Amino acid sequence: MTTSYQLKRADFIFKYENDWEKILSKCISRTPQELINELISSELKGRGGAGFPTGLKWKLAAEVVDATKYVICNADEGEPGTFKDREILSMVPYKVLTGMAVCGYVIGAKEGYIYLRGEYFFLQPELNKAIREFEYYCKGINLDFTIRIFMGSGAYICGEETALFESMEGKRGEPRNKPPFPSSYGYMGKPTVINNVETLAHTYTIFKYGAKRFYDLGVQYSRGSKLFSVSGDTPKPGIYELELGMSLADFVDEFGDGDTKAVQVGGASGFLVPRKRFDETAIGFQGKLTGISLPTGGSMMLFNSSRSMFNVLDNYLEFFREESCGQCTPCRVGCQQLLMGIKAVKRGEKNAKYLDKLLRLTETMKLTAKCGLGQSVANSFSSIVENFREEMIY
Amino acid sequence: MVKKIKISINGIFVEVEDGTTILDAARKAGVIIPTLCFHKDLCIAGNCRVCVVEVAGQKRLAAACATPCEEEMEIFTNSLNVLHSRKQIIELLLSEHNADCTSCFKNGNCELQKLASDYKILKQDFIRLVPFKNYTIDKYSPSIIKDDSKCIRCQRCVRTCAELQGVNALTVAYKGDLMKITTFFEKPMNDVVCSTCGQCINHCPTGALVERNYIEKVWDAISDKTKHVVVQTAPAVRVGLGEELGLGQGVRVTGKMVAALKRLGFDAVMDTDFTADLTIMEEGTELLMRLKAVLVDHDPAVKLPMATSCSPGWIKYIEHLFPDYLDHLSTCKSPQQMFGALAKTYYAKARNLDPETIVSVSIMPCTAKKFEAARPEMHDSGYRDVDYVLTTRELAIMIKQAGIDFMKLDDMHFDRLMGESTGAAVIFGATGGVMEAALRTVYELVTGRDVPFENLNITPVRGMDGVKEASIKIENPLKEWAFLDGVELKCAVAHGLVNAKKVMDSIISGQANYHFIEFMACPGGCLGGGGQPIPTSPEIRLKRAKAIYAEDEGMPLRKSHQNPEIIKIYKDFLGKPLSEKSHHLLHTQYTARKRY
Amino acid sequence: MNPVTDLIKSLADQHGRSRHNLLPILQGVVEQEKYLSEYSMIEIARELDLPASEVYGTATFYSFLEYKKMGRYIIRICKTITCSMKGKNQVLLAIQDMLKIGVGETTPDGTFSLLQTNCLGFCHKAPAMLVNNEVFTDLTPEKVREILRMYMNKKKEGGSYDN
Amino acid sequence: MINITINNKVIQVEEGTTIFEAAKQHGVLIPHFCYMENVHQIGSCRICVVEVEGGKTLMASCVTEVKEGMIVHTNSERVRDVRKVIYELMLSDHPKECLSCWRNQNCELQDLGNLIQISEFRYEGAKSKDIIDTSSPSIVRDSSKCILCRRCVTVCNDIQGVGLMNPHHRGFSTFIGPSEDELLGESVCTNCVQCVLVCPVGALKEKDSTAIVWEALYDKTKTIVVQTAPAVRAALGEVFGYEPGMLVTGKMASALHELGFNYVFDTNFAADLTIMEEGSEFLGRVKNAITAPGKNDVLPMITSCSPGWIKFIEHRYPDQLSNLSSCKSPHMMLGALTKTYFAEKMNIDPANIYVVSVMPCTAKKFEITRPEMFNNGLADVDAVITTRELGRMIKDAGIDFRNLPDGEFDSPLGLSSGAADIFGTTGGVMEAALRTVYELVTGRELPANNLHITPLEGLDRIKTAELKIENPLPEFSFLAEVTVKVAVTSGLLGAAELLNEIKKGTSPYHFIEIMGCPGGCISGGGQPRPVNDAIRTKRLEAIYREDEGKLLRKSHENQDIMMLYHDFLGVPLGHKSHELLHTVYTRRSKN
Repeated sequence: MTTSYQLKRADFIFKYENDWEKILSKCISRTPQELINELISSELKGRGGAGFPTGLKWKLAAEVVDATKYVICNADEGEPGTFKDREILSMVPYKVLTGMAVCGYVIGAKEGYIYLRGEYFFLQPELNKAIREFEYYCKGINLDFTIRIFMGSGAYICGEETALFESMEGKRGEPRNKPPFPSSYGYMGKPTVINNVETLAHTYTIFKYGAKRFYDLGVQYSRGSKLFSVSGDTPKPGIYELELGMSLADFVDEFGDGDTKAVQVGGASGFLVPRKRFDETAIGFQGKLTGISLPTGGSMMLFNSSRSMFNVLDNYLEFFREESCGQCTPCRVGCQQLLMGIKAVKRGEKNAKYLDKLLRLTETMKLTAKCGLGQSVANSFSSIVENFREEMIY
Repeated sequence: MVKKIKISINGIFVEVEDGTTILDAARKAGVIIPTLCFHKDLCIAGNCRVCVVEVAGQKRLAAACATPCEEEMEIFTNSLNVLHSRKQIIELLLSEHNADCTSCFKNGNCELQKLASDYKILKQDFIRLVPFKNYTIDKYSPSIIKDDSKCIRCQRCVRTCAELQGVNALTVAYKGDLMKITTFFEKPMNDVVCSTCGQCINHCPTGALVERNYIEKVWDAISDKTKHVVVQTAPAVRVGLGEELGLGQGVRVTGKMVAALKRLGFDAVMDTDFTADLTIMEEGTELLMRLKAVLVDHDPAVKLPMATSCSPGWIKYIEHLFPDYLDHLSTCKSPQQMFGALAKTYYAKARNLDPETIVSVSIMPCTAKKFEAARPEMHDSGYRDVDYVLTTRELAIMIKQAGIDFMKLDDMHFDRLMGESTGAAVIFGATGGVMEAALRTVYELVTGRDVPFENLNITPVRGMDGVKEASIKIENPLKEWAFLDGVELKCAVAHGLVNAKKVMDSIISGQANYHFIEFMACPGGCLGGGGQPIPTSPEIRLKRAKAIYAEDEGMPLRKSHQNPEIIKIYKDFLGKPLSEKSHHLLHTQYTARKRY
Repeated sequence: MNPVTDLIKSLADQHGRSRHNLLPILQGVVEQEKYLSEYSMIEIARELDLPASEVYGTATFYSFLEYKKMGRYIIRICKTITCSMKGKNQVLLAIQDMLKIGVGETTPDGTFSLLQTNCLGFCHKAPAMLVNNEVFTDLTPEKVREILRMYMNKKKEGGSYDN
Repeated sequence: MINITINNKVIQVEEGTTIFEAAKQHGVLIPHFCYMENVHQIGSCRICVVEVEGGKTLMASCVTEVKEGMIVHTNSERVRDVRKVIYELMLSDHPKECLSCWRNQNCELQDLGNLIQISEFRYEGAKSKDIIDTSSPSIVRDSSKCILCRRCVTVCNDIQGVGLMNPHHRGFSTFIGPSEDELLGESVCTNCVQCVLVCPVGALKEKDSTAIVWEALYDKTKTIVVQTAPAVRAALGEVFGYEPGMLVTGKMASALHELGFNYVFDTNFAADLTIMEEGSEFLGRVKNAITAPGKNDVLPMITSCSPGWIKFIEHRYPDQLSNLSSCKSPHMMLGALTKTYFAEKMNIDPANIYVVSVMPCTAKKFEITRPEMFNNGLADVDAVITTRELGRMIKDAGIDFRNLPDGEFDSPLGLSSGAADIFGTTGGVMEAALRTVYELVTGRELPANNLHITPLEGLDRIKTAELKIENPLPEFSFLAEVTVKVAVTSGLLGAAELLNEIKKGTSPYHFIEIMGCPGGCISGGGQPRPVNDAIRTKRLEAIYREDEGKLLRKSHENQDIMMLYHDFLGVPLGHKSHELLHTVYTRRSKN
């Protein structure tokens, strides 16, 4: 099965398709159960980074009895190094809209929202046009489904699903306690399905070409293709659709500049992989691949040997310190301590052993933080400090 | 029938109702989980993360206060992971906390201090964040001091201000490292909608919110031989003070308190209860006048329902949020201010003292009284009516400072002239008490008979329900009150400003047609006031209320108009209720304020 | 009547007066006024029957909702690592040099405000910046000077307060 | 009687009373700091100053005696101002890190802050050098927190007679401790840690052992055994807010089980065993002295249960070591038995057994590190935690102590008699020994009211008793008409007195019990703070209550002890006993 580790390009997301009306009509002629089964058998997992099975998510929301439900498309793409959603929404918006409408049909929701980050304000006019056209068609086929854009205002944490609901409800975007989960208690306390832009776009592919076609791509536990936002020290930055399960070594061969020292997979909240581990690292969701398998929202930042990993970490931690919502202790204070801690070590005010104390702190943050932000600070911190300890020290 | 589920906590099996949080289940099983942001009075936040526990099969730890139990859950409150994480979280909290305990007002009664001492965080490795931040200490309010360097962002104050009081003076602002608890545009507490009720102080686990204390000022006055220092004590103080001095909750210490005040060196120790009785006389008469004006004269300028005005937190609240409804307020000053005005007139004259030399101190369960005493209207005696207001907590500190062995004190009585009171005055300290006291007197004035409740206990207005209603039908009144025959006097009682808002909203929307409403700013009335001992909880407030009613039942006189000193003051000084002198000294007016 | 009051009224009419309409209204005010003044927050609070402190608390959470007076053109330059790697600092220096202001400041004539922001989502075309809602990518010191000159001219020609 | 006026109140007190005591008797509390009950006062902290009318300066109330007609104000403006300044000056040289101090919430300096209420520091003065000495297995000394009240000096010199803690240098450079370069771990310190009990702040503290115990508890490969000393049950409750003198034996056993200890044994079992061994040893020595003088007959024999005392005699009276009983202290005996008798019985590899002792004592932390206390390369006891540390562990674990049901100790090392309980107090070992020895010798019960030898009870420094033996059993006929003279002391100053007598050859006694801490184990260095005579008395009463409440009151009646001798040890002083239960002592330098 070594072949599946190789880099394989795919072309589904951005493929020009002018048949969305047909796909939508076809979908709503099937029963919701059929559609859910189709999704489940495709093994599509959320493309925002966490990798929750999409079919299951729809199923859970469909099972809850409530007259009002919501479908939300999470376009608060704030992870540093990620820019695929912007491209999807500007190139193939109707795929996303179709995905939302089908989801609405499946779970019984009549309202959909696209939570668009404030930085993408300029997408609004085009997207609104697409929505108007789309809603017009829905009305035509008697599908009661409306979509509205909700603009964010510059807060990374609002990408966290419950924080996003809070934000839409006009409050501070602070994550809620879980449980209850969105499938039973989401936006306005109603059952809600919230999916990433890319995930919704993939559902279009699945509903059009069938689950089999999607399932055949990728490897076990990580099926299908995925968009990767490639940036940093690379001769060809941009967005690429690749099959999941590739090894990082192959990826670097293709996109590296020949001097790649490390790759940050998954943005600031992801992991840093040093050169010596490229071979044993595969890109996909946690599963039984040999070596390490890393989930990702699609951000791939490459660093060559001229880059100081201290600066990278410093930049990430500064980002987290600012973007933490500030409500829970481990994240609010922890991020400040990590940032000040590595600076103190770098300046020689604290000795290198202090890094171990900080590593222990990230462990605590991972265990106890209220939401994914605080929990994932540990990822980049520990992977960078463990692999480039010498660069952190005075 | 609520479903029962079985869980195990540290290997102990317990059965709990579906929906119970892990924290409650653990308490049931005799397992203590430490908490900080959790408070019984408030909604669940789950943000301090001190209460994290391990649930078998879950990767991450769960916040016990916010996680409901599920069938067959296996919970460990004490695993290595939990212990390590909890310790580190406390360490993190300490790193952003200004830990100058020895100069902190909350020293010895601080939840963070206790947590740190229980978990013995002996090494502070983390970088201290306090010196790197520009913390502000807001000292502008006459009632409350807010010190951000001691704040641990548990948001208990914010939830108190919004949920219990509906004031929303405090809010969470900014995010990340800048996140802080502040007011609208970071204005001083004195410039915003804050009612100065002090409930935030009662709920703050640390010393970030404390009352502005006037202990030194009072000591100076006592030491000054040229001054005659008069002190008055509010009804609720006598059922709270004991808690600060090591006695149990709900223990009455009236006699010991008086003895302690004398030992402290006050020249006269008198009772706010006296003016509480006086309030009933004035306010009761005012109510009857208003009823007459509305029912007989149809005077559109006179408004009903009439609202009580004893609670300065409530006064400031209505001035901010319902400035158009100020004419519903009784014009009576609060008992404290009546006392202050009389101390420098009636008392000075009777004792042949120069009012200039009198320093009037009051001991209150309340922080809003500090604000009230500083209002410009409160100078009717020609001087500032009340010079210093101390909370129950401050009095306890003074007693400790003076080295008084409180337990060994013999009971003493208040001094004459303004020290006599009735049971009706005592119950001013509990929610519903003013209403009950007023009805006891008004009913008797109108009908000549006792109020028709067993043992004078008007039970419908007692208890801890947020809004209570009662009505009394007046039958066979005395001749001069004939117009009230058959009138059903409708009353309501609200405590906690969020309940006050509910009642106000129902008045504005026209749903309610009460005649008389008692409003108290703090949950439970004065006994749960912002100046009372910390901690507070529904159970503690209930115990204090019980003590208040027990004090009432033990009094020989239980109706305000029976108080011999009240009869004397009307005879010697005031004339009759609502006389010109009364109007000058005992009544006031109100100011509309801004809404933020 | 204050024009902001009218604006807030019409925004409230358009979006609704529930709590969940707060964000669009705040955004609407910021789009027009560039920032939320004390006055506008009080007006919004009154219009939506919310406590003013809550409006303040919510607004300060979002970095695009400014609560200090801002210039007509708000420059937000991306400070994420990829942009830093591609010469963001030189670009920033060029802007500071040209406008004679530091980060977080506004030019005395109230034309430009300079801010840094987190990832704009243009890492493949780093460095990137936003001027109000317009994106500029692949910046160099020369290019950014040109862009600023364009805005300066625009101001001279137009002078009105539309974007 | 003398008449004085305090705060405008005329009172009568005895001549010679200090102002402080006079005020206290009449319900006026004066804040104080260096003051210690029942010892001479030094008046160094000046917090207790009061104003005496006619006096130019304020006077320290703890050292000023009352005079006829004195008019005292304890709370005048001057007093309050001065008090505040003194307090601030104290703080100016104190690290204000309350929340990371082990004495947080149990600190007299902190309490004083609560009383005095300062809101800002006006004096940010120089800071003393901070010396942190962690060399001792029992004590950590942190000079940065020391406020020079000299309570530890008083206790180390005047009560314990060790004379290690002393002031050095002068002026601002003054510091308290052993001399400049001397480390506590290498000094004559007996590890009795009475100094920690009196230290008002966090300058002296016990060495923490909870961390290693937690680690062991989480190690699933180990069988964790815990044992608790008699005095712990009479004081542990204080940590959880009970009044002093509350017995919490059952709750303590439950709490230990909940903490995750696999077996909860009782040091009292080994106390009974000690009586068997020590009693036999005593009878042997007396027999030799009477029948075959000159051979192994060193009298008086002195008890060896208190490791603080042992270290003291090793340093100070190395020539008298042969007077010591060769018995190990009870918890070492139990440790040794756990890793042999119990291991065999349960078929557990002794290397996988981890023994923790809960002791009222910090000297035990030193004792377990002595090389003699290892058997086959395994320590008899692996860790010692104090009563305070156990309290903290229970709090850490979130156990609701007050609502625990009563639990039981585990077999086979958990049963004990009342004689073992009274080991916890001064005079207890002697009483327990006499109960058994007398009965062994005469076949009759000890002729004392309710088995209590009242002259040996109480807090007096040196207590003596005589016991005439009449009609002994035939095998002990050599004891007929012999009057056995015994003495009991607690606190090392009394020990020195008795030892000097022995040294001079004038000691009339046959048997002496010596405990390192005043009052015995009930006020050991590891017990909850504060400790004073009132609290000692309450704990002491609790111990006797426990004794009297038991069916078994004599060590030799303990059937588990009988079983142990039957199954494993053979006879008292047998070969196995000598190997496991007895030890030798080391001569140590005098300073």
